Amino acid sequence: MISILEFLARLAVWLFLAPLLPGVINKVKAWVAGRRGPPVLQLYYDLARLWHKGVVVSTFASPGFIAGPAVAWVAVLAAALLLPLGPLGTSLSFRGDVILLIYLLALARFCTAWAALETGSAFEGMGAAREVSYAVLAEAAVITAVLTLSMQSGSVSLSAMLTPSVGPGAVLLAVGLFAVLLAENCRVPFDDPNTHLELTMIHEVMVLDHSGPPLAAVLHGAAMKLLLFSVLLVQAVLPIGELSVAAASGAMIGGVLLVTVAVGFTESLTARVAFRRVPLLLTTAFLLCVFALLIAWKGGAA
Amino acid sequence: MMMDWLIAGAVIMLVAAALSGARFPRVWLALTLAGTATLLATAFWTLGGGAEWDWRSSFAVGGERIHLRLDALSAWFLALVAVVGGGGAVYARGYWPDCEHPASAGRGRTWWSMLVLCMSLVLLCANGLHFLMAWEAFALSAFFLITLERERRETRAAGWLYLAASHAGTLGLFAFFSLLATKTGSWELGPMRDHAELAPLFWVALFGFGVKAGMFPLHIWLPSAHANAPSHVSAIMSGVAIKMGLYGLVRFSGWLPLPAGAGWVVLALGAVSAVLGAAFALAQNDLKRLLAYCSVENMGVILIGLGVALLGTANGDTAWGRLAMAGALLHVWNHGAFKALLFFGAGSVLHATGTREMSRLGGLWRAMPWTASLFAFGSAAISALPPLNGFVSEWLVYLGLFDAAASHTRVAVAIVPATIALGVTGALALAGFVKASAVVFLGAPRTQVAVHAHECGWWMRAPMLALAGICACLALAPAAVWPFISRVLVGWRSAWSGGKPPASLITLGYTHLALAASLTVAAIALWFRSRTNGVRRALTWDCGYALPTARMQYTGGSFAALASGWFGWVLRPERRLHWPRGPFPRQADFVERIPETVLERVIGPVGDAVMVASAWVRQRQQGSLPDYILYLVAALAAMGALVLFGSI
Amino acid sequence: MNDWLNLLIGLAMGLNLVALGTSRLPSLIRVAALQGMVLGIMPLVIEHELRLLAVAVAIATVAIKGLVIPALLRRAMRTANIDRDLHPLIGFLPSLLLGAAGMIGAVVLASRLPLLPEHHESLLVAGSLASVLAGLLLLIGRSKAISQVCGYLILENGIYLFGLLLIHSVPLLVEGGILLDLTVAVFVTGIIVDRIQRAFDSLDTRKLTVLRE
Amino acid sequence: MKELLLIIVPLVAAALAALWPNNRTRPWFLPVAALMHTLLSFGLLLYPPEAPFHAWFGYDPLARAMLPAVSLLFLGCAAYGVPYLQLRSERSNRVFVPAFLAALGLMSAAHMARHLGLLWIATEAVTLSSVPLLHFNNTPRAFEATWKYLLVGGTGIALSLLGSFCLGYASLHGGGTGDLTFAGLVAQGASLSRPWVLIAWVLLLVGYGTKMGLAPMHTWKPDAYGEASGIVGAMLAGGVTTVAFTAVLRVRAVVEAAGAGVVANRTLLVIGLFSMLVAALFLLSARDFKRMLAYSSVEHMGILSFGAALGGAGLWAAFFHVWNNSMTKGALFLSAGNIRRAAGGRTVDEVSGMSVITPRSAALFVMGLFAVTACPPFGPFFSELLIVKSAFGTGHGWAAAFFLGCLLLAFFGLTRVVFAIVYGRPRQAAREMDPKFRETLAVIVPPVLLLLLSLWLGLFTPEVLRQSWTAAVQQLSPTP
Repeated sequence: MISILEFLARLAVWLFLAPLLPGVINKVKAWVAGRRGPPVLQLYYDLARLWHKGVVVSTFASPGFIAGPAVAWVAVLAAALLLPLGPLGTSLSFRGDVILLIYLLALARFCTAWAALETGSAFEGMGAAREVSYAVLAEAAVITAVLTLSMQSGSVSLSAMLTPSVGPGAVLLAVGLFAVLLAENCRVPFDDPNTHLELTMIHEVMVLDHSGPPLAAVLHGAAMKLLLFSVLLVQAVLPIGELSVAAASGAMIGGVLLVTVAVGFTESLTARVAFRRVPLLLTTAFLLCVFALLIAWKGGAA
Repeated sequence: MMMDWLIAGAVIMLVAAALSGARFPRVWLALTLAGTATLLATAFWTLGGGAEWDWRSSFAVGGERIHLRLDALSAWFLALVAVVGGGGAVYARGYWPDCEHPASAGRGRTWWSMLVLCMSLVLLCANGLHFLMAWEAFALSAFFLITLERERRETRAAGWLYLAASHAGTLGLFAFFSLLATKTGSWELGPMRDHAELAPLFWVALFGFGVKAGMFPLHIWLPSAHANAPSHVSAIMSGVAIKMGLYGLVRFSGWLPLPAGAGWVVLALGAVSAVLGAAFALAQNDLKRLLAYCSVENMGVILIGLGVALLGTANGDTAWGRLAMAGALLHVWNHGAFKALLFFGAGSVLHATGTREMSRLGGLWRAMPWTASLFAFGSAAISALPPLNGFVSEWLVYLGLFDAAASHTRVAVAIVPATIALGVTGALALAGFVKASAVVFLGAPRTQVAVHAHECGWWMRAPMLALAGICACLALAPAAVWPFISRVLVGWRSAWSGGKPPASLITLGYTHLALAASLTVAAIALWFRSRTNGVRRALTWDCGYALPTARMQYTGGSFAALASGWFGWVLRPERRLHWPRGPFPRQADFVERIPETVLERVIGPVGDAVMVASAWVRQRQQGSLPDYILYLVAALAAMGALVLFGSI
Repeated sequence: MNDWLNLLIGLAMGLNLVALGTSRLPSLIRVAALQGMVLGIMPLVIEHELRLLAVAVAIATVAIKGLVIPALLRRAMRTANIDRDLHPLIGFLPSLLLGAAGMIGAVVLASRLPLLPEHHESLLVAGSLASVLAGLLLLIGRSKAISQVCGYLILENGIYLFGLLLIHSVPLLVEGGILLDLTVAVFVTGIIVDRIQRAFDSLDTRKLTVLRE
Repeated sequence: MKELLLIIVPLVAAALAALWPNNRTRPWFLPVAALMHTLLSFGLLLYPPEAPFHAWFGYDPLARAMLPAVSLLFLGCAAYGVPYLQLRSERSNRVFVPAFLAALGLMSAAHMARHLGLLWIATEAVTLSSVPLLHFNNTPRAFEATWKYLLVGGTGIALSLLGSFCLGYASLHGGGTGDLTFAGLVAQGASLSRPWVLIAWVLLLVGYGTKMGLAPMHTWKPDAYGEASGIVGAMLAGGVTTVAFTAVLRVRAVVEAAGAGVVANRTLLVIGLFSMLVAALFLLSARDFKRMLAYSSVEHMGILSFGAALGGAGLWAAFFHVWNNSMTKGALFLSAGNIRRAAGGRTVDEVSGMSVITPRSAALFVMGLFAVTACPPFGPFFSELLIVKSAFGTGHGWAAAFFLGCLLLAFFGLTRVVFAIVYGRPRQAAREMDPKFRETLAVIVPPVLLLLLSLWLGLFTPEVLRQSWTAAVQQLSPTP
């Protein structure tokens, strides 16, 4: 009973807090640009509106066009639920759940790309191609980061392995994971969520033809993914394991906000790089994780 | 006793099937199915804890008494042979019927039963001589199956390449088995871990079996053979036949003492095969070639598991080695199932449209919904996406890798790169299969053939459904097969007493169940929500472009261009591009060809060198009698010199 | 009697050189025939008591090598109306020098080989080796089928010479061998001649190269 | 003296055939005589007669291990010969049939000859008797082939005569009394004068090697096999070569007894591997499928001498391989003959798609191909595997690797040519060629039987054969 309630609470946290982050980011960007900008809760309004809108489906599209976003959304949610929330821990934890998390995100990617290709639009094909291709490099970085964590902790389950080491390793890991976060969530400098030049977009261009509830699922899923990565990043580098519950939760929330603000600042201070330089950035992130790994390895050996 | 009868029955039925194949399709089908079913029964009897079956003939064949044995390891592969063998037989009835292939259908049936029989015998033989016989017979029947459509030049070329490569491997096995026989003094096979001097033989076996297993530098025969063979043949070749090479490796790495570097080398080969196989697969434009290269990739995954296991045994039978081995074994089944499924799917596409060229297809889901959904299912499974079976086996391998890395021993030097390679492979495979299924089945039909496609019949659909069902079972109840796996593990390394399935595996099973359920629910829910809100069909918006044509869609080539560009150093794509010129450009075209790098850049030159030598020798024999007498004198002199310096 | 023998052998060796040196087919044929006859009478020189078979063999040799084969070859030569081997594969001077070198080598080798006492001062081994070499040289160096036949004949003469070493101990082997060898010679010649009769072909071996790789 | 019948029967048959007036019925002499010969040789195989120590002819273990194979092959060829010669009724076979039969008798003589000189005489006689066979077609090509066969082979034969003389002289010099039976020579053993023995060995190896067709003395082979008809080719490849191999083995025994066995083995090993390499290189770019068979035969001669060089188990495997080689080569040559008849052409440029025109012969040809390239379950697989095994066993690891490499190259070449001829689209021209030819049972059954024999030999080698080979090995190298 308790467990069920706790599970529902956890679900609620993920479902309802996630859309906050894009709002915060946009606020920060607006503030830097000296505008008032949209309200923080803007995404909530959009989602609500979309949920009641009708759907326009391409004549080429198969039922997969609707199923794709749904599956992707569930996949991200499931991945999120695997992630422990600092002191609250996690409701489901087993050896190797971290691999399941990574591959759930892959499932989400598969479905988004699939849905994008349903329409036969050249633009969306382009977006899908970029998404899956850059994921190859991002995947390497993520695996390395996870390998680092598991080497530090000697464990393969998220609840145990998020015990960061203080020192240069943590810093390297933090920077690397932050880069991965930007890439995976299609933020500047990898992608520009609110450009209007389709040729230069990755994620946004994939969902061009979505509308109504499916689009809502896509947007909400993206928000959850962002939250997921920031939570992961925070727990990977902040040693909040040994703090008291209250302090820990505080640190968590603070950390997540910090990450969000950082994203906002990056977006407003840097420009999107040319596509041919994206691999370079991702490789850099990968190398950062590799160095972190080496440090962790030495640490473990010593 | 019962086992004797069962296996004898299976063999007799398959032989009878081979004999009846030419004339009586129905009888053949019945016999083949009965035979494979019997084999399956024996396999599961053994896997389910039945005593190891061991039988010696009273008579001798080729100077040796026949010695058959069925232990858990053989049974594990035998089950795969039986399943795909039976399924393919059913599929062939719809895919390669007499009415469409009067010349070759009967031949195809005969050799099919022969192939299944010989592969089973390879798994059963416990005598080097008979193992070799069964091995070569299996290779030959595979050759005749590949060249069923021998009128086509490229089919003949592919068949010859396969035969040549496989014979090279077989000669390697000649050396392997005769060395074994000379060192142990008999052709009998069995555990011989105590003969330390046998360790170097592992390298010979690695070559001999590696050719068949299609691991990376030795995979040259695989793509063209799989692409040009009839699809049910490609299915059994890729799903089962290459596993025979793997069986040899597993079998003899279990029986022989191992050289120091074995684990490292196998791990490295596995990593290379996995990454490059996936990269090549992504770059292909021919649907079946793509699937073929993906087999290289999956063999790589399995070899990674095997390599980790070998490292584990070298470091005192560690638990992580065991996990990785379990993953590898499970992946053997998984890959067998979904690769066969995918080739069947590709076959029905080929059957419906007559082309394997992906850039000529597209939008097939409307014409062939069954095939489309089954192919999509297979693609998701082979991309190791949860909650499907491909993920379970890769997950086990990952666990092994992570634990090994966490063990902080020096093996981590090899483990860490392998882990990263496996991750990259996963992402590449995903890209490849998004490309394959989307370009073929989604969007708008690119050519007329794609427009006029038709769904395949039940003969072809049923086996696909069965295989998909097997995948689903393996995905949702992985813990159920653990007892089998643990028996195989004990057979491979007696130190590894099987024991219970790891708790996390059971949890993963439940998670998969929950996940599958919620995925379905969510999809349906969203569908209904959209229905209630009202669904309007409209042209793809496509940024407001008014007249989209099918030719404007993203092609497979352009889809893969970005990622395969990073592997240009090994893919070496050959591009021919005519830019559109002038104010009213006439024609502009772009042709891209992905060469078989190893074959064309490595084997080719060597072959040319040999042919130069051959031409030189031919030049020496131009029919002039005096020259011939001169050679006689030269031989006299040479032999004289040899004797002179020999006798001193 | 050994010096008689050696005289004849020396003559045969000289004939080898002549054969190697000459470009005219008639003289080549004549040389081969002469050598054959010289060798044919040798057994009679060696033998202490004249056995019937030995005499028969000697007569056969002389008859066939000295008369039959040369006659056949001459007829063939006339029908094909060639009388020179103008374009030898190995020039006449080189082959002459090679032959001489071979002869010296043969003598040296013969002197180093272990021989039975009664053969010590006989030239048999040296002569046979020299003739074998000369024959091979002709076979390799000449372009006309007829001259190659002559080369083959000289090769046989060399072997025959060696056989004389054994004629006391194993007469049957030697004589049988010699006779059969003669038949080969006859065969070779016969085929050539038959061919030439029918095709009026000069049988330049450079033309006999249809069968090739 | 029953064994002398093996020589007499065919020769008498030859004489009768020469006198026989009727051109159409004369070919029947072949199967009849062959059948008698086969029965006789197998009877003697089962109930071996005593071979007296100094007998000049004797059905000794070596003959017993080899001769039945030859007579089986001859039986096959003879059975095929009847329809073949009736097909070629435009040419008189008054010479062909007697010569063919005489060849059989002389081959038996050569196999059974236990005397140095007699062996040489028999071998030479075989050569001569096969000349008319080669010349049967009486075309300029046939003439050229015959001429080369005669002159190259003749030179080789002359050299081996010289070698025999040298061996004889070696025995004289060692105080021999002129007893040139092999038994006597072996008994003389170490007292033979070593230099002369070595010279004799070189001359005899090259001489008889020329008849075997070891490279580089193989040059007559492709011409002869290419021009001869199928049965003659089969006979040359499976019979005459065997005779020469027997001769080499007999001489080798003497050399070994004289204490130069190691040297002899080294030369055999080198020339065997060299032959395999050369043959493989030729096969790689072969275009004419009858010449291809010749090179394959060169390769197998190389295999034989490689096996013989290994001694012991290798020699045993070589005997095994002699049988397999005879059977498979027979099947290949006869089916190739059918294809040649039906297709009219002989190179891959002229012939293709024979699986459509002559399905049975084509299937046979392919099966024969796999048999001859050591694919199980045919006999050669077992013998070659045993040779490899004994090579590894005697520490010739690298030689074995080289051996396998040559096998691989040869496999490439053979498969390339055969598939090009059998598969693919049939040339239109080939359809009209030689309407006289039909794939009757008479031309299919003999090769099928030979192939089945090779299969049976491999799978269920009869005990009597095994122990006959063991006995032959014992005879040749009594010191184990």
